[in-house]
Amino acid sequence: ADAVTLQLKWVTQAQFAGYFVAKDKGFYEEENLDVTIKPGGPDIAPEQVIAGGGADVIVTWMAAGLAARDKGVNLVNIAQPFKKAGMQLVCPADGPVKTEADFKGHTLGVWFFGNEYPFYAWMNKLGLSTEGGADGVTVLKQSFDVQPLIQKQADCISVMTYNEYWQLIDAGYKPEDLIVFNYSAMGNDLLEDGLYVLEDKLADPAFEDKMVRFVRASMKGWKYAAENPDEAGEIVVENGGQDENHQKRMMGEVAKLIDNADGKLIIDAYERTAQALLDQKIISKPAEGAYTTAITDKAID
Amino acid sequence: MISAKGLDLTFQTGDGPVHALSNVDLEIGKGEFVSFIGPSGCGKTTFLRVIADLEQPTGGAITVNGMSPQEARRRRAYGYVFQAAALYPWRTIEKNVALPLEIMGISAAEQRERVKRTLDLVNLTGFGKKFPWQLSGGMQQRASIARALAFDADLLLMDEPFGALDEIVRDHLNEQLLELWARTNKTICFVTHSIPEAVYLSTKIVVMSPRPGRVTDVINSTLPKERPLDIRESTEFLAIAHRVREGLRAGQSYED
Amino acid sequence: MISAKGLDLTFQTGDGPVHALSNVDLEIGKGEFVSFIGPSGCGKTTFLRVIADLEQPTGGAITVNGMSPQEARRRRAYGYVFQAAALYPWRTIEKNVALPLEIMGISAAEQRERVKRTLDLVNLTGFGKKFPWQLSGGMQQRASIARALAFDADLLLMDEPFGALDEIVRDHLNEQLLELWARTNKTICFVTHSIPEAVYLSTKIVVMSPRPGRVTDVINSTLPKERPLDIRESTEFLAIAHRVREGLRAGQSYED
Amino acid sequence: MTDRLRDKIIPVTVILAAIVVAWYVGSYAMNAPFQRDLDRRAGVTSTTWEFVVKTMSQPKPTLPAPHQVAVNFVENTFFRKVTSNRSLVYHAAVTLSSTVLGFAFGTVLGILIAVGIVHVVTLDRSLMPWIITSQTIPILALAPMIIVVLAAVGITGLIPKALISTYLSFFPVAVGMVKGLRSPEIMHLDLMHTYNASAGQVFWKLRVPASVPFLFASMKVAVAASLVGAIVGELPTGAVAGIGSKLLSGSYYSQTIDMFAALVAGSIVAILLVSLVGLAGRITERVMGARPA
Amino acid sequence: MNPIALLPWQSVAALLAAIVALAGLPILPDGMAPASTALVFLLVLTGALVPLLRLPTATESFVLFAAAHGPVYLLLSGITGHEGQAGLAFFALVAASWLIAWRLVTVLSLARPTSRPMGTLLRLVVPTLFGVWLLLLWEAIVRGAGIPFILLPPPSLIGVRIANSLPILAADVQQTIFKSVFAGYFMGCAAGFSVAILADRFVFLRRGLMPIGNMVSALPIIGVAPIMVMWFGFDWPSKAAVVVIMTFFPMLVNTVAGLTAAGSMERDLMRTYAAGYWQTLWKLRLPAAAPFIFNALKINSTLALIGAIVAEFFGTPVVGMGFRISTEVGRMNVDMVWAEIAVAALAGSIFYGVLALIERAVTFWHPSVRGG
Ligand SMILES: Nc1ncnc2c1ncn2[C@@H]1O[C@H](COP(=O)(O)OP(=O)(O)OP(=O)(O)O)[C@@H](O)[C@H]1O
Ligand SMILES: Nc1ncnc2c1ncn2[C@@H]1O[C@H](COP(=O)(O)OP(=O)(O)OP(=O)(O)O)[C@@H](O)[C@H]1O
Ligand SMILES: [Mg+2]
Ligand SMILES: [Mg+2]
Repeated sequence: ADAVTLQLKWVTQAQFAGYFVAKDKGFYEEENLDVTIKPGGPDIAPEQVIAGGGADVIVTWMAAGLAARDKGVNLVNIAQPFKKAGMQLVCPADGPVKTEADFKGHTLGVWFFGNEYPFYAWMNKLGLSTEGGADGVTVLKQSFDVQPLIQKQADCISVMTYNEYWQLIDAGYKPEDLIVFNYSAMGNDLLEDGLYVLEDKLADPAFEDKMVRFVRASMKGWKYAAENPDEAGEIVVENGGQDENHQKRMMGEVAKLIDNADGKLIIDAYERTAQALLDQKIISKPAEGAYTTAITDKAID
Repeated sequence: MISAKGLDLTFQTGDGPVHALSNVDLEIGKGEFVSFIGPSGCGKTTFLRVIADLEQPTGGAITVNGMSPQEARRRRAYGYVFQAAALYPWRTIEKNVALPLEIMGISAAEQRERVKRTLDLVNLTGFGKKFPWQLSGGMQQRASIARALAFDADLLLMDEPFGALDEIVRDHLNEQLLELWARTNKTICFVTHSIPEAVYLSTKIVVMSPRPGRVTDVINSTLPKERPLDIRESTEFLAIAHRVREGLRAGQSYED
Repeated sequence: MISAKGLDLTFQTGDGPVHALSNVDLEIGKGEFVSFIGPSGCGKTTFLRVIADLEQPTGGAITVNGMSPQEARRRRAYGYVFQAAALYPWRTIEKNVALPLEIMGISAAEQRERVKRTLDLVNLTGFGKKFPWQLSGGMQQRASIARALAFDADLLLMDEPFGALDEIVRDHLNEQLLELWARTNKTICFVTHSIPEAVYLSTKIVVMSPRPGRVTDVINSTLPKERPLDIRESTEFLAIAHRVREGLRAGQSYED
Repeated sequence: MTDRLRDKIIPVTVILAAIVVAWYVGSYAMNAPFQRDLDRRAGVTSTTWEFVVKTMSQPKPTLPAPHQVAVNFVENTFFRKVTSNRSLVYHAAVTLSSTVLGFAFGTVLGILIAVGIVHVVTLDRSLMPWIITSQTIPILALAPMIIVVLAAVGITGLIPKALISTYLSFFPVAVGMVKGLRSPEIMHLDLMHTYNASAGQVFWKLRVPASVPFLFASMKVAVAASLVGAIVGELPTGAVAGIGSKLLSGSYYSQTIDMFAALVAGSIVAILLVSLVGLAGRITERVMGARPA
Repeated sequence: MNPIALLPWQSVAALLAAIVALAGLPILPDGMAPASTALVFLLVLTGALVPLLRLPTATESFVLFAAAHGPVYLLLSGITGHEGQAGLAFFALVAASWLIAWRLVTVLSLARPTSRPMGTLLRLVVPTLFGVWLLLLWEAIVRGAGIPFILLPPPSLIGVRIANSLPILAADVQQTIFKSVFAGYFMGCAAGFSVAILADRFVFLRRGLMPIGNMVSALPIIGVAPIMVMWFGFDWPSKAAVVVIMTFFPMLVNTVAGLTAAGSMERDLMRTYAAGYWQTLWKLRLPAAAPFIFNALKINSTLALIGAIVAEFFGTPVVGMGFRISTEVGRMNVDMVWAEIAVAALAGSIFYGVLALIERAVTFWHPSVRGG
């Protein structure tokens, strides 16, 4: 079997259920692949891992992928399982922020490590300074939970539809207690989880073939996971995920972002993402050759 | 000055009780120079420490100047010179000598005056600004004597003050100590291991023996108060020394 | 055995040169018991260390057994007894005595035999398995002498070996040392601060004086080889002691 | 026995009890505001006592009450299969293995450096300031990168974490051993010289035994540092296993009780390791004839 | 006699390395003029053979200095722009110049300075050379082996980045060191000290607290960082809180130990003067405890920095050294990460050095200071 190492961008959870399902259900084996899945963490940059040769393919957000490409790590998007963004900003309804116009002078929590780009793009669009003060917003690098809101340390915080949002619900907030700014709904979304490989490696037909098989099996995994969220949740927990109910629920939410599980990149969304990054000077020159549809074209028919 | 009656002191240790002092009777008059001599562990230091209220007797009675030792300590009735100089290394010699004066709350001017006087007394004029480690062992020991003299108590307790010094320096300090004693008329209790030193200095020699620590002999010296160094080669001196040596021998076996 | 001619040794220190030895001439014959006496800092230790090749002279010549000191050290021609016992605390007494033998690569059986013999010699039979801290100071000092004797060098260098002991124990060890010397006919160089000790032990007393360190007097003892302890109250003894004391006085001022 | 009771057990118990009481008060004070918000949103009113009980039984409290931590700890320590991902024993074992490995590397490295410094003048003059500087580098901040970089050259699993522990633990050992190897008095060294002993003989027969107390004292510090290294090294490894990952995943889901239980587990591991090293030290010293305290 | 036997081992090894390099020529496929190649070899040979001349120390050091640093300079400027093309010859020559530098350090370590300032200078130069060579070797290996800069940037790039990012670095230092570290350090040390005095005053407290304190100082306290962030918010107070907790126990334990350091004779002396508790504390026990207290202050200086930086991983405002390190890793700006680390190491060393100087001044009387 051909060995493939996949580096995730975060800890084991249903956000990556498709890959775990594909492995667990033997979809990779069917394609004659031996896949190792490496979980990520708050300080693991998958781009760095792949540049150092620690992985063949990585899951990362497009903003981070393009930023790395800009720095000379020639990453290429080969598939885009997540069609919509899961990120949103939430504020308590009894707090000071009700609409975008209320942001001024308030404190907003954001994750960093590549996840901050959509936020900065949005603020850029609103014309708000992120340096604090009365006319701008104060940015916090928030922790990876919802405490900042519960402890009232921030006026609004970032959550993922499939993860932290539910932690708020668990903490006693009802959906009507929360005001939600969803990046996808606002049209401010930047593409999230996609699969990336190094450009020069892709030039090798054998590697390309391996990736075709990998993407095919992975998408099969995603499809299965979307159809059987409870089973997928259990598989994730068996692979080290925490809190079974939470994972099942997460799988249900993630399924909404996956759409029809064909993994095809929507070119419009790509263009918009690239443009937003350029506007904000997160990348210094227009991205070129940062994606290929060849793999998904061959893998999915 | 000091009067002990049936004094007992037992230390409770891990290996059982140690009888450091057992039934000690002793009278020391004002102005006497008393030497304590005896083999290691016979309770010389312990007896001095009882006088100084650094140790509580477990039996018997002791008075210092007619008071309890604690009372005497509170009234700062004595100066204590330890076996080692025990100077504080972060203070200059001057400051070390001034230490008891500071603690007793004596005015700065008076402190300066007294420090100067006592340093002169022990021949350390000009060394006041040095730190202890910059002085030789003998000089350190003299500084520690100066410190005990600085506040002018009537009673001086000295625990082997010259133990670490060489014989020549020791002779010299012995002479000076005798002179000081003659001049100031203090009462001095002096612990030593050296028979000649004990005989040379004292008006009274207390011979002790260990296990349990007790007084085996008290020898009153017949030597005159005026004592040049070569009195140590006189027959009278040798006779007393012989008696002390015999007293010591009687009190102990040689096996250590 | 040892012959020094115009020996000089100057230490370069931060405060300028210190003349530890200056123009020392000395002849020591085989089988002699030589004591070195003198005030602190007169170079007694330094002289012993030169013999032992622990210090390099800066001038003059010295031979040990006709060889250079370095050569003599390589041949393990002497045993050295330091002022403190300097036993290794992690070794039993036995192992401490065996240390030089181990280093010289002597067979285990022979080691055992020699350790037993030397421990018997210093009256420590049966204490071989104890650790140093389980022994009294005097016993430790005897163990350290045993260690120096274990490899049977003809020359024994002893630097104030009994300095830290009390007078009674000291007397006892002095007797034993004399006996050992008489029995084995070794050459012994012995540093001390005590005049009676020097007179009691030696066939030759070297009086030294400091700044610069030099030999001021060499006194040959007229005492017989057989010396009971109370020889120290004899007139002959006192006469020699007096001469030593005079020699010491002459060589120094009291200011230290 | 009664002495021990008076001098140790009673004071320690009293202070511990005081800490527990303060902890309860603290957890009421810290959990109350959220509970009030929660009640207000849910429209519940409750008596004071009910309210106090509620602050002590939140699923994700700001400061969990001692009994919550205790229950969680006992459950996850004794009532889980040790192979289970939720077993604290399992996580502790993972952390322990990299701690021990890193500690072993660190001790060996520290000793080698100390031997070098004591025997090679060049190293003595040039290395020491850099050893101190090395500890001012926040290696913990570098931990994620180290793990990525090592993964790039194919080193994964236990070793990268252990290397972080090594970095933290070699320092106390090196410093302690330099002191220890230099601790023999001049007189002891001179004695060896009079025997015309070789450098190797001086080293093995004098310097090494003399340095043993220093070695164990610094090993105690080193093993604690090693544990810190292992835990921090686990933070970025993707929350797979180990006490560090337990802390991390606890913090993702605000599972404060889990975090405290993990901290307790970490502390027990620490105490265990330090006492083991202490015990080894005492035994060694006893064998070497040190005077019993 | 065989001249090789007269050479120190570093020189012999340098010669061997040069021979290996000769076999592995050219140094770089392109980018190194024959003249520079020849110069490199010439300098290396000079450096390796100069010990044979038995020159005076000063002259020999000078020659060695040139012979070590000349080649490495040429080699590094040659490789820049041709990363990853280095062959055996390149590394062998770097090794040779490093060996010559080692020889230089050995010569300098053995030198007997003639004057005091000279001695101080030597004491500084020797470790500096060591550090410089650490950086030179790093540069040579990273560039020579062509390690991707996003894994490990060469020191020269880090230097450039530091120079270009001074305002950001200053803001981070301000946030992390001047706010979190200093506040936490002073509060933690002061609290540890005060509790130590209390524990000293009240025997019961000491008996109860010390076993606990000794234990806690071995615990992985850094684990409370996420909890502190949860409690005290994002800004510096939560970092300071972590630092307080980390520094408290070492200070407590050391101070209590230090307060027992005064000898019993010194204490009895105070008793013979019928001195009160505070007089004894102030005039005897605190001075005697000073070395212990400084020990704690020094240990705490490194702990404080680590604590503050790690705490910043769990949530911060968008400034601070820990924040920068973790976000810039995510942005692939690894040179910035190393710039922060260099600044942290520098700040830590200065902090430590200042403490060491104060310690020398305050405990001038202690044998360890007097002797050295
Ligand atoms: N604090 C103590 N606890 C237990 N035993 C003690 C204590 N102090 C002294 N001793 C024991 O009491 C006995 C007498 O001791 P002391 O110090 O008075 O003897 P000494 O005559 O001064 O001896 P040296 O000449 O050696 O100073 C000894 O056996 C000693 O071990
Ligand atoms: N290593 C050294 N460096 C500098 N000066 C030294 C050194 N060793 C000894 N001295 C000095 O040399 C002189 C002679 O010292 P030595 O130790 O030989 O005296 P000593 O006669 O043995 O004195 P003591 O009776 O105090 O042991 C002293 O002034 C001493 O300070
Ligand atoms: Mg005594
Ligand atoms: Mg001497």
